[in-house]
Amino acid sequence: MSKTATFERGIHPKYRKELAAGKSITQANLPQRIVVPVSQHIGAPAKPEVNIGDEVKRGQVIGSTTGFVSSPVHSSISGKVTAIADFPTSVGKMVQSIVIESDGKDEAISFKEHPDYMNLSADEIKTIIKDAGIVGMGGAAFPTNVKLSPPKEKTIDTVIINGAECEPYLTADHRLMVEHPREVVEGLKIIMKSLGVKEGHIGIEENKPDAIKAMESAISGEANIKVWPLEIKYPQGAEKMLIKAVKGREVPSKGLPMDVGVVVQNVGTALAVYEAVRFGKPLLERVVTVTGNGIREPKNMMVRIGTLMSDVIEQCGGLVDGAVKVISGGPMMGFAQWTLDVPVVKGTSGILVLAEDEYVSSDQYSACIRCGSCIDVCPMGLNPSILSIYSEKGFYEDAKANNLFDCFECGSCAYVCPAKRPMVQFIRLAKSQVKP
Amino acid sequence: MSLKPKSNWELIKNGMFGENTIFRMAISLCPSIAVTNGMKNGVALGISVVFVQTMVNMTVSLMRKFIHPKIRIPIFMLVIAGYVTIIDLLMATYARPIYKEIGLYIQIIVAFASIFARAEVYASKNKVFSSMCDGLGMGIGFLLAMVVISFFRELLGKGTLFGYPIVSGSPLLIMILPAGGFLAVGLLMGFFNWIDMRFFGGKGASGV
Amino acid sequence: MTGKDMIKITVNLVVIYVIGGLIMAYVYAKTSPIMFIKAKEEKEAALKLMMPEADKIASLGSWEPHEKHAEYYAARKCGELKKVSVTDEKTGKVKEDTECVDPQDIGYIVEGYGKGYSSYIHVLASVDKDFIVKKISVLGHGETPGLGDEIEKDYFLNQFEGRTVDTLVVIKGETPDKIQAITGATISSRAVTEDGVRNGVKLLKEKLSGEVQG
Amino acid sequence: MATEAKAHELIVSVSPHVRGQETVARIMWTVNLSLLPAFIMSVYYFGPLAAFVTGLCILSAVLSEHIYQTSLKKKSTIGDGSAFLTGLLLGLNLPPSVPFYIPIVGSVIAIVITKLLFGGLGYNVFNPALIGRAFLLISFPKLMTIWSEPTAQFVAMDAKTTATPLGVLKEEGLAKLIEIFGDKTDLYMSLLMGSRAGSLGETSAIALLIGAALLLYRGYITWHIPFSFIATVGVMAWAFGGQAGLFTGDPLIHILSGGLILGAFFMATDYVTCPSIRKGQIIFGIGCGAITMMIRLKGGFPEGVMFAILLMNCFAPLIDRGVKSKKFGAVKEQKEQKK
Repeated sequence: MSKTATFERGIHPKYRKELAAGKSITQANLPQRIVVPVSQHIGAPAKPEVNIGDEVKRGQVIGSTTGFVSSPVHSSISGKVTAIADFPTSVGKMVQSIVIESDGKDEAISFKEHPDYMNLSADEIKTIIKDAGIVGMGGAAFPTNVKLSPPKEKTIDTVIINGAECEPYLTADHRLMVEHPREVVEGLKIIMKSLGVKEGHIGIEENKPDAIKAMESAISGEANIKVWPLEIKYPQGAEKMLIKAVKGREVPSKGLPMDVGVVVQNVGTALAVYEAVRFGKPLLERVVTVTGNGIREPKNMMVRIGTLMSDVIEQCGGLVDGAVKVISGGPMMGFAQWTLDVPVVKGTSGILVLAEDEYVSSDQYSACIRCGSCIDVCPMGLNPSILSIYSEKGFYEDAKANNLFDCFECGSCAYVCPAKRPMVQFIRLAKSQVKP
Repeated sequence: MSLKPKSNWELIKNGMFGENTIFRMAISLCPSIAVTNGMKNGVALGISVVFVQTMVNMTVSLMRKFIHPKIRIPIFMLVIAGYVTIIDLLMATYARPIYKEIGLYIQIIVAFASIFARAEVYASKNKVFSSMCDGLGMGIGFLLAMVVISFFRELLGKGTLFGYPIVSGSPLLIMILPAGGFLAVGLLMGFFNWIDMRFFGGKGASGV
Repeated sequence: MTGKDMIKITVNLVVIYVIGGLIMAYVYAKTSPIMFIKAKEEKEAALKLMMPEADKIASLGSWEPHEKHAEYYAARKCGELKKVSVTDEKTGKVKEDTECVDPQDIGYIVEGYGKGYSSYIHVLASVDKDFIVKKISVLGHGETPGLGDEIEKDYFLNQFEGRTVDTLVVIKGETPDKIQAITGATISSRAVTEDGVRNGVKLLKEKLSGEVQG
Repeated sequence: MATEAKAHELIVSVSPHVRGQETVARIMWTVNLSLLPAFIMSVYYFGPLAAFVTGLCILSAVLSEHIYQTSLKKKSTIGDGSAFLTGLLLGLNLPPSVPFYIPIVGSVIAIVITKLLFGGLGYNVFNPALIGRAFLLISFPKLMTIWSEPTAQFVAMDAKTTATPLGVLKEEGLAKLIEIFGDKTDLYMSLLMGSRAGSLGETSAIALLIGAALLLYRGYITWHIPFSFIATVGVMAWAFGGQAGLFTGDPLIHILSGGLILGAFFMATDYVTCPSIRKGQIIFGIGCGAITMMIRLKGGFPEGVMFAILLMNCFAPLIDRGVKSKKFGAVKEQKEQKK
């Protein structure tokens, strides 16, 4: 085992992973009804391929791609399309969604298996991945096949699997690595093959020793794959931070990981890639951590895409009385929900329910006292204090001149701010007011 | 400044309150801090400024058709310097005790932004009599400001007014030092702005 | 710029500058003699105050403390003051004046500068023939109001009478035979005492002790 | 469904949804607590009068903030402890025997003019307590330079007056200073323990260091400002402070006497008025140290910590503007531009 790798700065929030870390992944019940938004990813929305009243089967394409940066959607149950209309999603927007009522039979279309998947060509792999509707499952939901097709002038030499899972509370990736280490490694190998890359890395934060152990035994015999224990620090799992920790390379400002020859994929994505290429299975379900003190039984569940959050929460015993906040994703970058009737989508890594004791109100905030805490923790080396002040006073151009657009809104500054200033909100406001 | 022509009385009022050199326009602040540690000095300099400002405005207005616009700046300069030199010489001859205290600042009147600004902004575009009223108003406004500032500074800093003891006890020495000048000007400026906003709707011209 | 403009500008400048120059010259011509006389009278009055019993005060020479021009003077008492009538050469008027017969040096006055807290302090000091200080006065300074400017107060100045070069020393706290510093203004006190007056008296001693003894 | 019934009560806000435990009030009250040892030592050496002066400062600081804010119909912020801290620091910066109106005037100037008129905590340009003290020192120079002799009994009501070590050093030199305290070791011990004339809270270096250790441990202050400040004073005292020429000075005397320890740990580090970037803080500390020593060695006052910090306060925003923290990805960017 090598020395703990990490990046500069960052914060140490309370991780609270113990709530769900020990819970094995359980299969969620077959939902009565699913709501599948046509846009679950970054890029152009998919086009609905079905009409109201159509019978669909599990795995059937119900929305097709409309551009290069786009991804198809599939039905995760068998049943009848009952509506195609705008529905709320977990990011707060209304998105065109296809509603399917289950017929209870859960019939699947036939999937095309590839037992000799390592012999497939790079292009074949990419096509399979694209058709399977696989997107980045860490939260950003960028179509995976696009990430695997870098422009010709960029030479990619490294693939990193992101098992850091630095968001507090979440344990979905953790459980995946413990329970399916072999599949994750195979997924990594497929990704490496599709990119023609020899070097693979898996970064895991040190607070998951069982995952590190499982992954290390899974890579035994793979000479060019390495597992990196990472320091327990937020935001260790951000792409740029992970690359810095593992490879020591800094992604330039306004650049992408591919600019330094690296592709980063989430653990869940690697697994989905393996299942798609080996068994021909499209992305129909994902692991969702349902956790927090506001939930009766925290669980890690395999949930079908499109299942309503209320349905999932019901299966975890429902909310406790003091539950105040439901978040899709992690506590640092996730979205607070105003309704629970939103579907689990490809990028939903967790459903976090905070109870009163975990909730810190930020309604009341005071002036910046320039303590510099935020500067000490900003992983991008920015000055969040001055950015928030500029934004508060309306000097958006000044904020831009202070590298506003390098901020990826990890929330570290807002976490440490003693004046409880809504730093991220200020920064988002400024970003919306000026062009990059 | 409004574009409507103002009556002569309005011009004077404007200079005294609405566009008061120190409290509203915040120009010529150096003398207001340097000279206002006693009322005697403040008033003497204020009166000199009233004289110079009025005369300069009149002279510039008289010559406004004659001066070529390209060289108006050096001409204004000369007019101002001329009057200041005259007043400087007169004071040095006939008012020596005061001249000893503020002689230095009398010569600095040459560089007063307020005088130059009025010559450029107003006198070079208007008739002689209204220019005179404007100059008079501006000068009196400056004088009033000097009186107010030096009143507080001398009273708080020395416990005297015009040198006569008013209050006993240990005074706030800082008020007659330059730092106290900044303090007094700042606080008074804030106070007058507050009055303006509170009673006159925050418009430039208060017009008491 | 057209040729017409050039001419206009030239005429403008010449006319205005000439008129301005003339006015200023006129005022200067009128005021400068009065100013000169007044300045001289002021200086004489100040010197006279230093040694009221003297009849004539004559400049003996100059020195340069802190690179400033300063003079020193002899204060003389006349054996006899003879009244004479002097005819002014220019105007032809006859004026009453006095003539000093058999003048005797009764003391000296020296002008000096001391480097104070925030300015050079301009002082005058008068000494008798044995170089014992009789009186000092502060002509000008820019010391801190309320602290350093107490050097002008009598309680400080009165301490100087009877001091010699050796006792012109500033002490913090009570002292019987030296100069007590002003509370909170030691630097200004030192500047007056040691830099201004003592150096002046030293200078007088250097320059004049030979003459007096001889 | 039970979950639906709950849904309308959910709080919606932006990420992050969890926050650290630090609050402004918590920081301020901890700093107040860290000054407790110095306060106790001041009462020990200068008697109940010390407690009276400090208490009056705190009371008038808190009251003036409360009255100002309530009379302008604003929310009173006295609970955040910053007014209390300003009063406490001002009190610890005053000589032991001052008339009762001095603490009141100083506190009002510090709170109302220096802090509230500029917009309250976070907007003030200068350290309020130091402006309060500077105002008093310039306004009442005589009253503010009467130093009592420490008695070490908790009781002294009217002590003898004496000069501060720095005053002696400036006026009469090192030899005299050592003579007053016995020998050099006694001198150091007195300076360390606080048995010397000076402002109430500045005398006992050891008590201040205990408080500073608490702040450093909690991470409320970092080493950057105090270290660079004190080190600069030490180096300059060693280089220029000796009578026998360069590099013969005694740095320890300059470090332990005057208000250096109090200023370096508790006042130069004031968040609002110092640079927030660490590199800038080092520049700030060096600047403070250099100005302090210039005033001590060449200036009119025997002590320069207060003016040094105030002067550097002016430069803090400028330093923050000029110094940038190391930006992620910036190095590569520059290289690419060169290509």
